[in-house]
Amino acid sequence: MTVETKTNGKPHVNRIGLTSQDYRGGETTLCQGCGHNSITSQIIAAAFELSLAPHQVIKMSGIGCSSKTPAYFMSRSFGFNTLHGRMPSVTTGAVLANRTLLAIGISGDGDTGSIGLGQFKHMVRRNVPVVYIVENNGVYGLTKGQFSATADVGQTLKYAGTNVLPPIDICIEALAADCGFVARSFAGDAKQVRELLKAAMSFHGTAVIDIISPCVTFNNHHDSTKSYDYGKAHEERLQDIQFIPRFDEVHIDYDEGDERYVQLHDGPMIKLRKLGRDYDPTNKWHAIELLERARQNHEFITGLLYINTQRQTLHETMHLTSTPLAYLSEEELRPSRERFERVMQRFM
Amino acid sequence: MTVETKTNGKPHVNRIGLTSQDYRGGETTLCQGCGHNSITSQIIAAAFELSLAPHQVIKMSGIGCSSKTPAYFMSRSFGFNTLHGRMPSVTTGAVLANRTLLAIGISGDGDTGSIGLGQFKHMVRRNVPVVYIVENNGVYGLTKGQFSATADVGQTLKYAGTNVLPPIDICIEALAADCGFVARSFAGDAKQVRELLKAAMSFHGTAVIDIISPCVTFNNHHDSTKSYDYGKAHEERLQDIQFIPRFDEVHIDYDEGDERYVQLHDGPMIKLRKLGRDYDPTNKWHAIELLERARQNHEFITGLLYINTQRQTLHETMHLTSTPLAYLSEEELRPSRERFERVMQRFM
Amino acid sequence: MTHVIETETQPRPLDDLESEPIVNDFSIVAATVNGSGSQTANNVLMRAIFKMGIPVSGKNLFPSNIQGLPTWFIIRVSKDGYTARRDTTEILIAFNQRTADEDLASLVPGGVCIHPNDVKFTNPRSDVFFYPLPVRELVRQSGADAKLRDYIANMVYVGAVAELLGIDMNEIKAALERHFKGKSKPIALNYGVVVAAAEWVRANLSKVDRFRVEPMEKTQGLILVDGNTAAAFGALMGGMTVCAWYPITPSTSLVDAMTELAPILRADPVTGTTTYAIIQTEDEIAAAGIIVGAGWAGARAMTATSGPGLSLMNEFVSLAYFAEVPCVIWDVQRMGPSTGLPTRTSQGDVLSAYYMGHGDTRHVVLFPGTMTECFEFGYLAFDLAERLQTPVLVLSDLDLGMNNWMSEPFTYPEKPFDRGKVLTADELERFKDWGRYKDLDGDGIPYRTLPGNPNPRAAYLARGTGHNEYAIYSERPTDWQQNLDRLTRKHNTARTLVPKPIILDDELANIGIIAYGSTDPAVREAGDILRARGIRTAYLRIRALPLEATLTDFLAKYERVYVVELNQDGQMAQLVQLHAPEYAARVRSVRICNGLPMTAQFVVDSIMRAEQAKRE
Amino acid sequence: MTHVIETETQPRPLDDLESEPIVNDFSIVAATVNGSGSQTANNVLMRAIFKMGIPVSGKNLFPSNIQGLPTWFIIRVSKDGYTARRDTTEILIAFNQRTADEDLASLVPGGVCIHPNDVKFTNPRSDVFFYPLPVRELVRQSGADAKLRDYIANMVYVGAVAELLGIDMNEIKAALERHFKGKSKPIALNYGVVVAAAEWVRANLSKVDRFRVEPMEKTQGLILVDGNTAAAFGALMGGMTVCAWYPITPSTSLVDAMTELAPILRADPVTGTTTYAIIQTEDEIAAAGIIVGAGWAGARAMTATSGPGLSLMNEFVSLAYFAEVPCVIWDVQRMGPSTGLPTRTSQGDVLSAYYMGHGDTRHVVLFPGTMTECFEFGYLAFDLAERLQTPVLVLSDLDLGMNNWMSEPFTYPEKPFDRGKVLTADELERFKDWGRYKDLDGDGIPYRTLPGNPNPRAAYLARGTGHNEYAIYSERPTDWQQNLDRLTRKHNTARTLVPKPIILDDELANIGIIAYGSTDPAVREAGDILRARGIRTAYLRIRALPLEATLTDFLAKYERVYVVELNQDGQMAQLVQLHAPEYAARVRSVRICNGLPMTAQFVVDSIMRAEQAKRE
Ligand SMILES: Cc1ncc(C[n+]2csc(CCOP(=O)(O)OP(=O)(O)O)c2C)c(N)n1
Ligand SMILES: Cc1ncc(C[n+]2csc(CCOP(=O)(O)OP(=O)(O)O)c2C)c(N)n1
Ligand code: SF4
Ligand code: SF4
Ligand SMILES: [Mg+2]
Ligand SMILES: [Mg+2]
Repeated sequence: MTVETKTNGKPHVNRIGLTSQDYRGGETTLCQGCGHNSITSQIIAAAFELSLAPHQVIKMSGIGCSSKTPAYFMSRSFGFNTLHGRMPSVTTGAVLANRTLLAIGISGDGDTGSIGLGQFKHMVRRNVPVVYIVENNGVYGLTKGQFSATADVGQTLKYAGTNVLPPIDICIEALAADCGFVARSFAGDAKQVRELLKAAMSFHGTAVIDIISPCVTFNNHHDSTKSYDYGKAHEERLQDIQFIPRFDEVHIDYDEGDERYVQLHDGPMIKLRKLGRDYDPTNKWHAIELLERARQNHEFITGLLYINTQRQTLHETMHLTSTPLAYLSEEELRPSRERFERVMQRFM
Repeated sequence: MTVETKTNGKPHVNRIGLTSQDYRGGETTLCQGCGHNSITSQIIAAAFELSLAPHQVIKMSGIGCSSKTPAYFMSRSFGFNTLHGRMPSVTTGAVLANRTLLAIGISGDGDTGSIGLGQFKHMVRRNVPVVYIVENNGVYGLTKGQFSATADVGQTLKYAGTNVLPPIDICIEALAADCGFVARSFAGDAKQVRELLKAAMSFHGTAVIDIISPCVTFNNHHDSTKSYDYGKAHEERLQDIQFIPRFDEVHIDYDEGDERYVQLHDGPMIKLRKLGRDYDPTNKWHAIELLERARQNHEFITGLLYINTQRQTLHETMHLTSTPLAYLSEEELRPSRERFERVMQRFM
Repeated sequence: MTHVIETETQPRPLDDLESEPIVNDFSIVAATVNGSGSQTANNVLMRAIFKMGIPVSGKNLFPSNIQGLPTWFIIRVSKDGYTARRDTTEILIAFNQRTADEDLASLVPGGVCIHPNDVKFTNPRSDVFFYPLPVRELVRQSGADAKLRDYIANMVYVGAVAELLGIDMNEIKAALERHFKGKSKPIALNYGVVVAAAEWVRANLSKVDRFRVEPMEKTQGLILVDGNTAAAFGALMGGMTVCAWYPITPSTSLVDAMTELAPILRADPVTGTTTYAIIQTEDEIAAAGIIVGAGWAGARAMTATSGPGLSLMNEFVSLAYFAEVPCVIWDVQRMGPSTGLPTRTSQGDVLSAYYMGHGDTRHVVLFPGTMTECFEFGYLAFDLAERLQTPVLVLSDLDLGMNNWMSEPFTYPEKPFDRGKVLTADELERFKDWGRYKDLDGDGIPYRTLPGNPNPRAAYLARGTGHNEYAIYSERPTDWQQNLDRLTRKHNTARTLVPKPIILDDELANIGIIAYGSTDPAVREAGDILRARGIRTAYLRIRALPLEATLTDFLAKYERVYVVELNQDGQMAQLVQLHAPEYAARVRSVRICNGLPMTAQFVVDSIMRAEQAKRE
Repeated sequence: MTHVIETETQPRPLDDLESEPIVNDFSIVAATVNGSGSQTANNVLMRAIFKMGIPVSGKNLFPSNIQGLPTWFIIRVSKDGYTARRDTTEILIAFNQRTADEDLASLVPGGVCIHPNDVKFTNPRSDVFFYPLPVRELVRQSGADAKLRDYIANMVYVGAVAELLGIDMNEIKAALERHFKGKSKPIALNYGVVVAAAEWVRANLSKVDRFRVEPMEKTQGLILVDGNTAAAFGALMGGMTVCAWYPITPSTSLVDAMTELAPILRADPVTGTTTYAIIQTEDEIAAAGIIVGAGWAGARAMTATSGPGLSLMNEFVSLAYFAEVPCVIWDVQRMGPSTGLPTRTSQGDVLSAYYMGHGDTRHVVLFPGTMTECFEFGYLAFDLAERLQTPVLVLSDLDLGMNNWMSEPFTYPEKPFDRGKVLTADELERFKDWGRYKDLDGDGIPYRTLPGNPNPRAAYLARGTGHNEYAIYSERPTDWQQNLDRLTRKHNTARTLVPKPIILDDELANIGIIAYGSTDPAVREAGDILRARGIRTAYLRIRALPLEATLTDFLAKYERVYVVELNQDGQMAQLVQLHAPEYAARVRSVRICNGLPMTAQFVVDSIMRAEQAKRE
C-alpha cells in the first residue's frame, strides 16, 4: 500500500494530486497518548491512500473526546459535531440530502452505547451509508471518568468505583440490527485499523468499526480491559487484513486454505489471511457466538467479524433521484402548473 | 392449576381470598378482537392464580393501544401510564423507591422497538425486576397503522405501503443485553401465555415476554406474519410449558428425555416438556441462533427461549436497605447531628 | 353532544318556536360510535350542502382510541358564511345509544332529533321534534354484506336528513361518487340506502320542525380542504426534499397527505424516482436530527409533530438555532400538558415553541389562520428558514389541521424560492474574507456553503459549541458575546421578514382584539355580534413571531386590547405584553382551554363582561 | 488573562504607582495549562490566605477539554469581603507560554508578573514588575519523580507568591496537609518545593511592587465550599432517596459530592446498606423517567443536569407536572444555547425552566444565591416538591456550583420534613370522597396515596392523559378545564410557599435593582460603589418562581428598576414584566452573556449610563 514518503524531496501525492498533509486537520487538544489520536492518524492515512476527494467527505460526530476528533483530520472536508448520541440521525439527514457524500462518523462508547444506542441501532437497520467508528475506551473521557456501557464487569475507576453491569457489545448490537460490515480493532494496531478503514470507506451501507481506544487519563491502568497494556497483551487477530483497491494490480493468490477474498461493490477487495482459527466472516450467527463467548471469557478478538454486501442501502430503498436532493434546481423541485392543477382538482 | 370455576354457587377464591373478579379492571376500549385483550385476560388469570396481592403490584406502561391495557386489569393495583417508550425508566424509579413492588410492564412493539429501544436495552442491562410484556402487532395501532420496527420485510399496510427494513427482534435485543428470562408467545395461545406470565411473575429480574398480538384493525390480513391466521397456522411451540408454584404438591416426573425443570428463586418451578426439537433454554448463543434463523426463515417459534437465574438484580447490585426507600421514616432518612458535623468538618 | 354543551349553553326562547322556517342557519350534530364508518356519511352530508352553494363547516370531535367510543361530527350551516364552532345544536343525529340522553339534553328547544327507532331516551323531551328511523330494517333491506352493516347504517341518517332538510339528492349522489372514486358497486349500495331512507321518511313521517336548506350561490368556486393537506401540498410546491417524522396525532395526517400527494407532484412519471425523501423515524429526536442534518447539507427539510414530540426536539432545536441550520417544524397542536387530550385542539405550545431549547433562544414561529395560509406557509416556511438559516416553527392545530374548511382555491406560487445566502464554489471566489458566521451584510445573516462544495475554502465544521466568525472553536468571551449579538441582530431581521399581521380596522373602534390561528372565524363572527350590540372593535391577527411594529401601533391605538386564545395561560398575551411593555397594562387575556374550538359566543361574552366591568 | 480582560478593562491611573502598599485588595490570576495539576496549587494559595483571616474568592476558568489547554484561576483578595469577579488583574502567575503575551497585556500598570524564567514575552512591559523563577531547576532539585514534574512545578509559584505577598508559610503547610489528607510523603515533597521557591525568591529577587497580605480576623469560623457540594449535602440531609443522573458539566460534581458524602451520612455503618440509590443512567431522559417513577412511588427523588440535559427532560417534566409527581431537578447552568460553552457560567435557562414542557406549564423554580442557600434548597426543594406534588427546578450555575466560596457554616436543619399530603391506608379511611385529583382543601393540592398502600380504595392509575378528579380517563371539556384551573390554583399556592425575595433596603433609594443567583456578590458590591457615587439603590434578590407580591411592592416603589442577569435576553426581566404588567415599563434589563461571572463594574457602568441618559 502507498504510504507517505518523500521521493526526490517532493511530497508523495496520491491519485488526485494531494499530499498526506492535505488530509490533516487542526492540532489535537486531546491528552497526549490518547488512543483517539492514533485513530485520527489512521483515518488521515486511509483517506490519503484511497485518494478521497476531501470536499466529498463529511465528518460527523456526537459529543465526547472522541467526537472532537473530526476537528483534527481533513480540514478541507465539511463536518458536523452534533449532539451527544445523535450523530446517527444527523448523518442520515445529511446523506439523504446529498447521496454523493461519503460520511465518516466518529463516536464514543458513551455516545453510541449509552445515550445513542437507539439511534445507532435504527441507523444500522436503515443501512445508512456511513463509516461508523466507535472510539471505545469503556469510559466517559470528556466528563472525567465515569463508566460507559461498554465497561467490563469488575473494572474499577477512581471515582466511579467498580462496575457491576454487563457490558454492551457494540458489535453484537450492530449484528442484531443486521449490519452488513462489522469489525473490531485496537487503536494500538495501526495497520489493522487502517486496512479496515479503507475497506469500510469502500463499503456500501453502514460499516461499523468498534475500536478499543485507551483513555490514558482515566482508564489505562493495567487491569483495565480497555488499556494499552491489556490490548497489546491480549489482542487476538482473527485475520490478517489487507485492503486491495481496484486500481491496484494484485496477484490474487488462491491459497484457499489460508486466504479469502471478499469482493466489495465497485471493484475493491478485502484479502483476509487466516491466523489462529477458522473463521467465516459471512456467517452472522457465528459472529454473534464468537462475540458472546469473547464477552464472557474476556477475550479481545479483532478483525472483520461480519460482512454482507447484499443489503440495500437507504438510498436504494428510497428510490431517490440520482442528483443530490440538495443540488436540485428550482425547476426540478417546483411542480408544474399541470401537476398543481391535478392536485387542486381533488379539493374541488 | 387453579382456574376460576364456581363451586356450590360461590365464586372460587384464591389463597388470599380474592376472586378472579377482583383482578379485573375497567371495560376495554380497544377494538373487538384485539390480541391485546386476550393478553389482558391471561394477566388477570395469572395474577389470580398466583394470588398476587393487588396493592403490591404496579402496572406500568408506555403509550399505545397496548399501553392502555393496564386500565383494563387489576383496578385494585396502582399503575402508571407513562410516556411513549419511557416505561422502562419510570419502572426503574418505582421499583428503586419500593423494592417490594411487583412491576408488570406493558408495552407495544412501537413503544419498545422504536422510540423506547434504548431505554429497554438499558433496563434489561440493569436487570430491573419487572415482567416486561411486549404486545407485538408489527404496527402502530393507536396512530392508525404505520409500520413498527418489528414489521417483517415485505409486509404491506394500507397507507404505509410495503416494509423494506429488517425487523428488530425484541427477544434478540433482550438477549444481547443479557436478559435472564426471554420468551415469545402468541395472544392466540392462551395457556402458554398464562404459564409464561406466572413464571415471569415469579422470576427475579427482568423477564421479557414478546407476545405476538394481532391488531385486527390494521394488521390482520392473511399474509401478515402478525395476524391470527398466520399465528395459528405457523406457531411452533418449543416446549409445553407448565408453571409449578411452590405451594402445589407436584409429582415430579423425571422423565428426563422429555421433561425439564427449571427452578426459580423462591421455590416455584417451570416444567418444560419437549415437543418437536431438542432445545436447551439455558444456552444464550443457541437462543440467538434459533431466533436469527427464525427471523430469516419467517418461522414463528414460541416458548421459553432463555432462562438464567444467576444474574444479580438491580436491588442486589445497589445494596439497598430492605425497607422500601419510599417508606423510610424521617428518623431513618435525616442524618444525625454527629454525621452532619463530620461532614461540616470537611469544609472548615 | 355532551362534550360541547357543558361549557356554555344558549337556549333559544321558547316563543321562537312559533315563527318562520329557519333556512341555512343551524348546526347538525351526528353522534355516532367511532370506527363505525360514520365519517363517510358526515362528509357526504356536509359536501352535499356545500355543493348547494351554502356555506358549511365541519368539526369532528373524536376520542383517542380506534373503535367503539362516542364521537360527534358537527356541521354548521351558515348562510352568513360563519364557520366557527357554536355551542348550540339544532339538529341531532342520535345514533349512539351510550350518549343519547346527554346528546338529547343538549338540543335547543324546537330542535330536531333523528334517531334509530331502537335508541332509548331516559328523559324524552317535549320541546323537540323526534324522527325515529327503522335503521335495522332499512339496512337489512339493502342486502348489504353482514360486516358492512354498521357502516351502511349511517347512510340511513344521510337519507333522512336529506329528506327532512331538503338537501339535493343529486349532490348526495355526487358526493358519494367522489368518495368512492366512481366505483359503481359501493356507490349503488350506499346511495340505495340513502334513497330508501329518504323515501321511508317521506312515506312515514311528517315534517314538523322549522329547519331547512335552500340553494344559495355562496360557495361556487370554493374548495373544501383540511389544513394538514393544505400544508403538505404547500410544502411539496415549495420544494420540500426531506421530511422525517414520527407518527403522532394530529400531525400524522399531514405526512399522510404528503405521502399521497408527493408521487403526483414530485416523482418522475416514468422511472418513479423521487425528488424527495419521506422517512418515518424511530422517534422525534431522530426526526429532528435528520432534518438538521439534511438542512445543513442543503435540503429543504421538515418534520411534523405535536406537543410530546415537540418537547423531544428541544435539544436539536437549540443546536439548529445555534449552528444556524435551516429546517421547518410543523407543530399541529393538540391539548397538553403531557399526553393530554391527543384528539382535542389547543393553542398551548406558543411559549414552548418560541423559547424552544435551553440557553438564550427565541425562534421564528408562523401561525397560519386559514387554509390558504396553511398552503402558503407550507413553502414560505422554507424560504424563511433558508433566508434566516434557522429553524422555523409553524404552529397549526388540530382544528385547522384535521377538520375540513371552505377556502378559495389555492393559487400557483409565482414567487421564486428564496434559498438564502448560499455560496457556490465560484461565488465564494468573490468573497475575500468569508467566514461561515461572519456578518458581511449587517443583517446578522452570514453566508453559508454546502457540503460537496469543491472550493478549498468552503469547508467548515458545524457545531453546537462556541465558535468565532470562521467557525473555529472558541471559548473567548468576546467571540461568544459577539456571536450572540449577531444572532439577536438576525432575530431583528426576522422581525422584518415574517408575515405581517392582518388588520380588520374599524374607524369607530374603541377596543382592539388580537388573535391568531384557528380562532379567526370565531373572532370575526364575534366582531359582528359585538358591533350589533354597540361595541366596535378593531381586529389584528398575528401571523408570526417575532412580533413587530404593526402590533405596537395597534396597541397604541386602543385603551383595552383583548388577546383571544385557546390556552390556559394566555401565552400570546404574555408575548404581546413583552413586546410592548409600555402598553402591557392594556392587554387583557380572553382564553379558554377545554379542548374545543373557540366560539364567537365565548369571545362576545368575555369581552362584554370585561367592558361592562370597566363601565361599572 | 485574555479571556477576562477583553470585555472591559479598568486601567489604574499610573500616578497610583507612587503611593502606598496595597494590602489585602487585589486579584491574583494563575495562568496555567489544564491537566497539569495547578488546581492543587491554586487551592492551597487561596486557602492559606483565607486562613489568615482575609476574605477571598476563587474562580476557575477552565477549558472544555481534559489536558493541555489554557486555564486561569483567579483569586480575589478583598479586605472588604467582596467576592465577585473583577476585570482587573494585579498579580499574574504567567505559567503558560501559549497565553503569556495576552496575559501580560491584561495586567494593570504597577502589576506583578511571576513567571518561569524560560517563558518568553513578545512585548515585555515596562510598567509592571517581573519576577522570573528558575522553575525547572527548582523542580529538578526537588528530586520529584519525572512524571510528577509538571505537577510539582506549580508549587514553585506557590512559594514565590507566598514570599512576595507575605503569606503565612504555616497556613500553606496546613493547606497541603489537608489536601493530601495527612499523607506525609506528598506533603513533604510539595512543601519542600514551596519552601525552596520561597527561599530562592528571598535570596535572589527583591520585592519592588506594592502588593501584600496582612492577617485579619474576617474569616474566622467561616467555611470554604462549592455550591455543588453544598447542594449534595443539603439533599442528603433532606432525605434524598433516589438520585438518577447522567454526567454533564457543570452538574457532575454535584453527584460526585453526593456519592462521596452519602456513605458518611446515610449508609449503615455496619452492613453498608444504604437508604439511598444513586444511579447513573444511559441519558437524561432515563434520569428524568427514574425520578418520576421514584417520586410517584414515594421517594424523594432528584437529578442534576445542565442545559442539554434539561432540554431532553422536557417531555417528562410535562408529564410530572400534569400527573402531579414530586421530583427535584438541579440545573447547574452553563453557557448555551446548544452545547455552547460547557465550562462557562450563565443564567440562560430561566425561561426554559419556568415554561418547561409543552402545553400550558409553569413551574416552581428556586434560585440559590449563596452557599447556605445551595445547602438549604437541597432539602427545601424536596419539601416543596412533595407539598406541591410537582417538579421543582433548582437553578444554580457553574460559578456557584464549581467555584469555592466563603460561607457561614451550615446549621443542622431543625424543621421536620414536609412530606405533603400523603394518605396512609388508615388515613384514607377518614376521607369519604377522596379522589386522587380532588381539591379538598381549596389550595389546588390534592391528596395522594403511594403504591403499596393496602387500602382497597387507594389504588389509581397515574397518567399524562386527561383525567377527572378520580384519576379516571376523561376527555370531557369540563373535566379538563377544571383540572387545569385547579393546577393554576396550585401554582398560586406555590407562590405563597416558595422562599421570599431578600430585600436590601435603603430609605433614600431612588432606583431598584433586582438580581438572583450567583450575581449577588457583584450586585452588592455595585450598590456600595454606586452609593459612593451618589446613587442610592434598593436591592431585591429573587429566590424563586413563581414571583409574588413582595416583588410587586418593590416595583411599585421605584421608577426605574434594573434587573441584572447573566444572559442574552434578559430572561428574568421578562418574567418580572409579566408578573406586574402595570410596572412593565419601569423594568430595565442589565445583562451580559460572555460566559464570565458578573462584575460589580459592569453593573455600575450599566446603571450609571442608563441613569445619565435619563437625566440628559
Ligand atoms: C445531552 C448531553 N448529556 C451529557 C453531555 C455531557 N457529555 C459530554 S461527553 C460525554 C460522554 C462522552 O463519553 P464517550 O462517548 O465515551 O466519549 P469519550 O470522551 O470517552 O471519547 C457526556 C456524558 C452532553 N454533552 N450532552
Ligand atoms: C413522544 C410521542 N410520540 C408519538 C406519540 C404517538 N403515539 C402514540 S401510540 C404510538 C405508537 C404505538 O404503537 P405500539 O407501541 O406498537 O402500540 P400499539 O398501539 O400497536 O399497541 C405513537 C407513535 C406519542 N404518544 N408520544
Ligand atoms: S480524557 Fe481520555 S479519552 Fe479524553 S482525550 Fe484524554 S485520554 Fe483521550
Ligand atoms: S387498533 Fe389494533 S392494536 Fe389498537 S385496539 Fe384496535 S386492534 Fe388493537
Ligand atoms: Mg468513551
Ligand atoms: Mg404495535
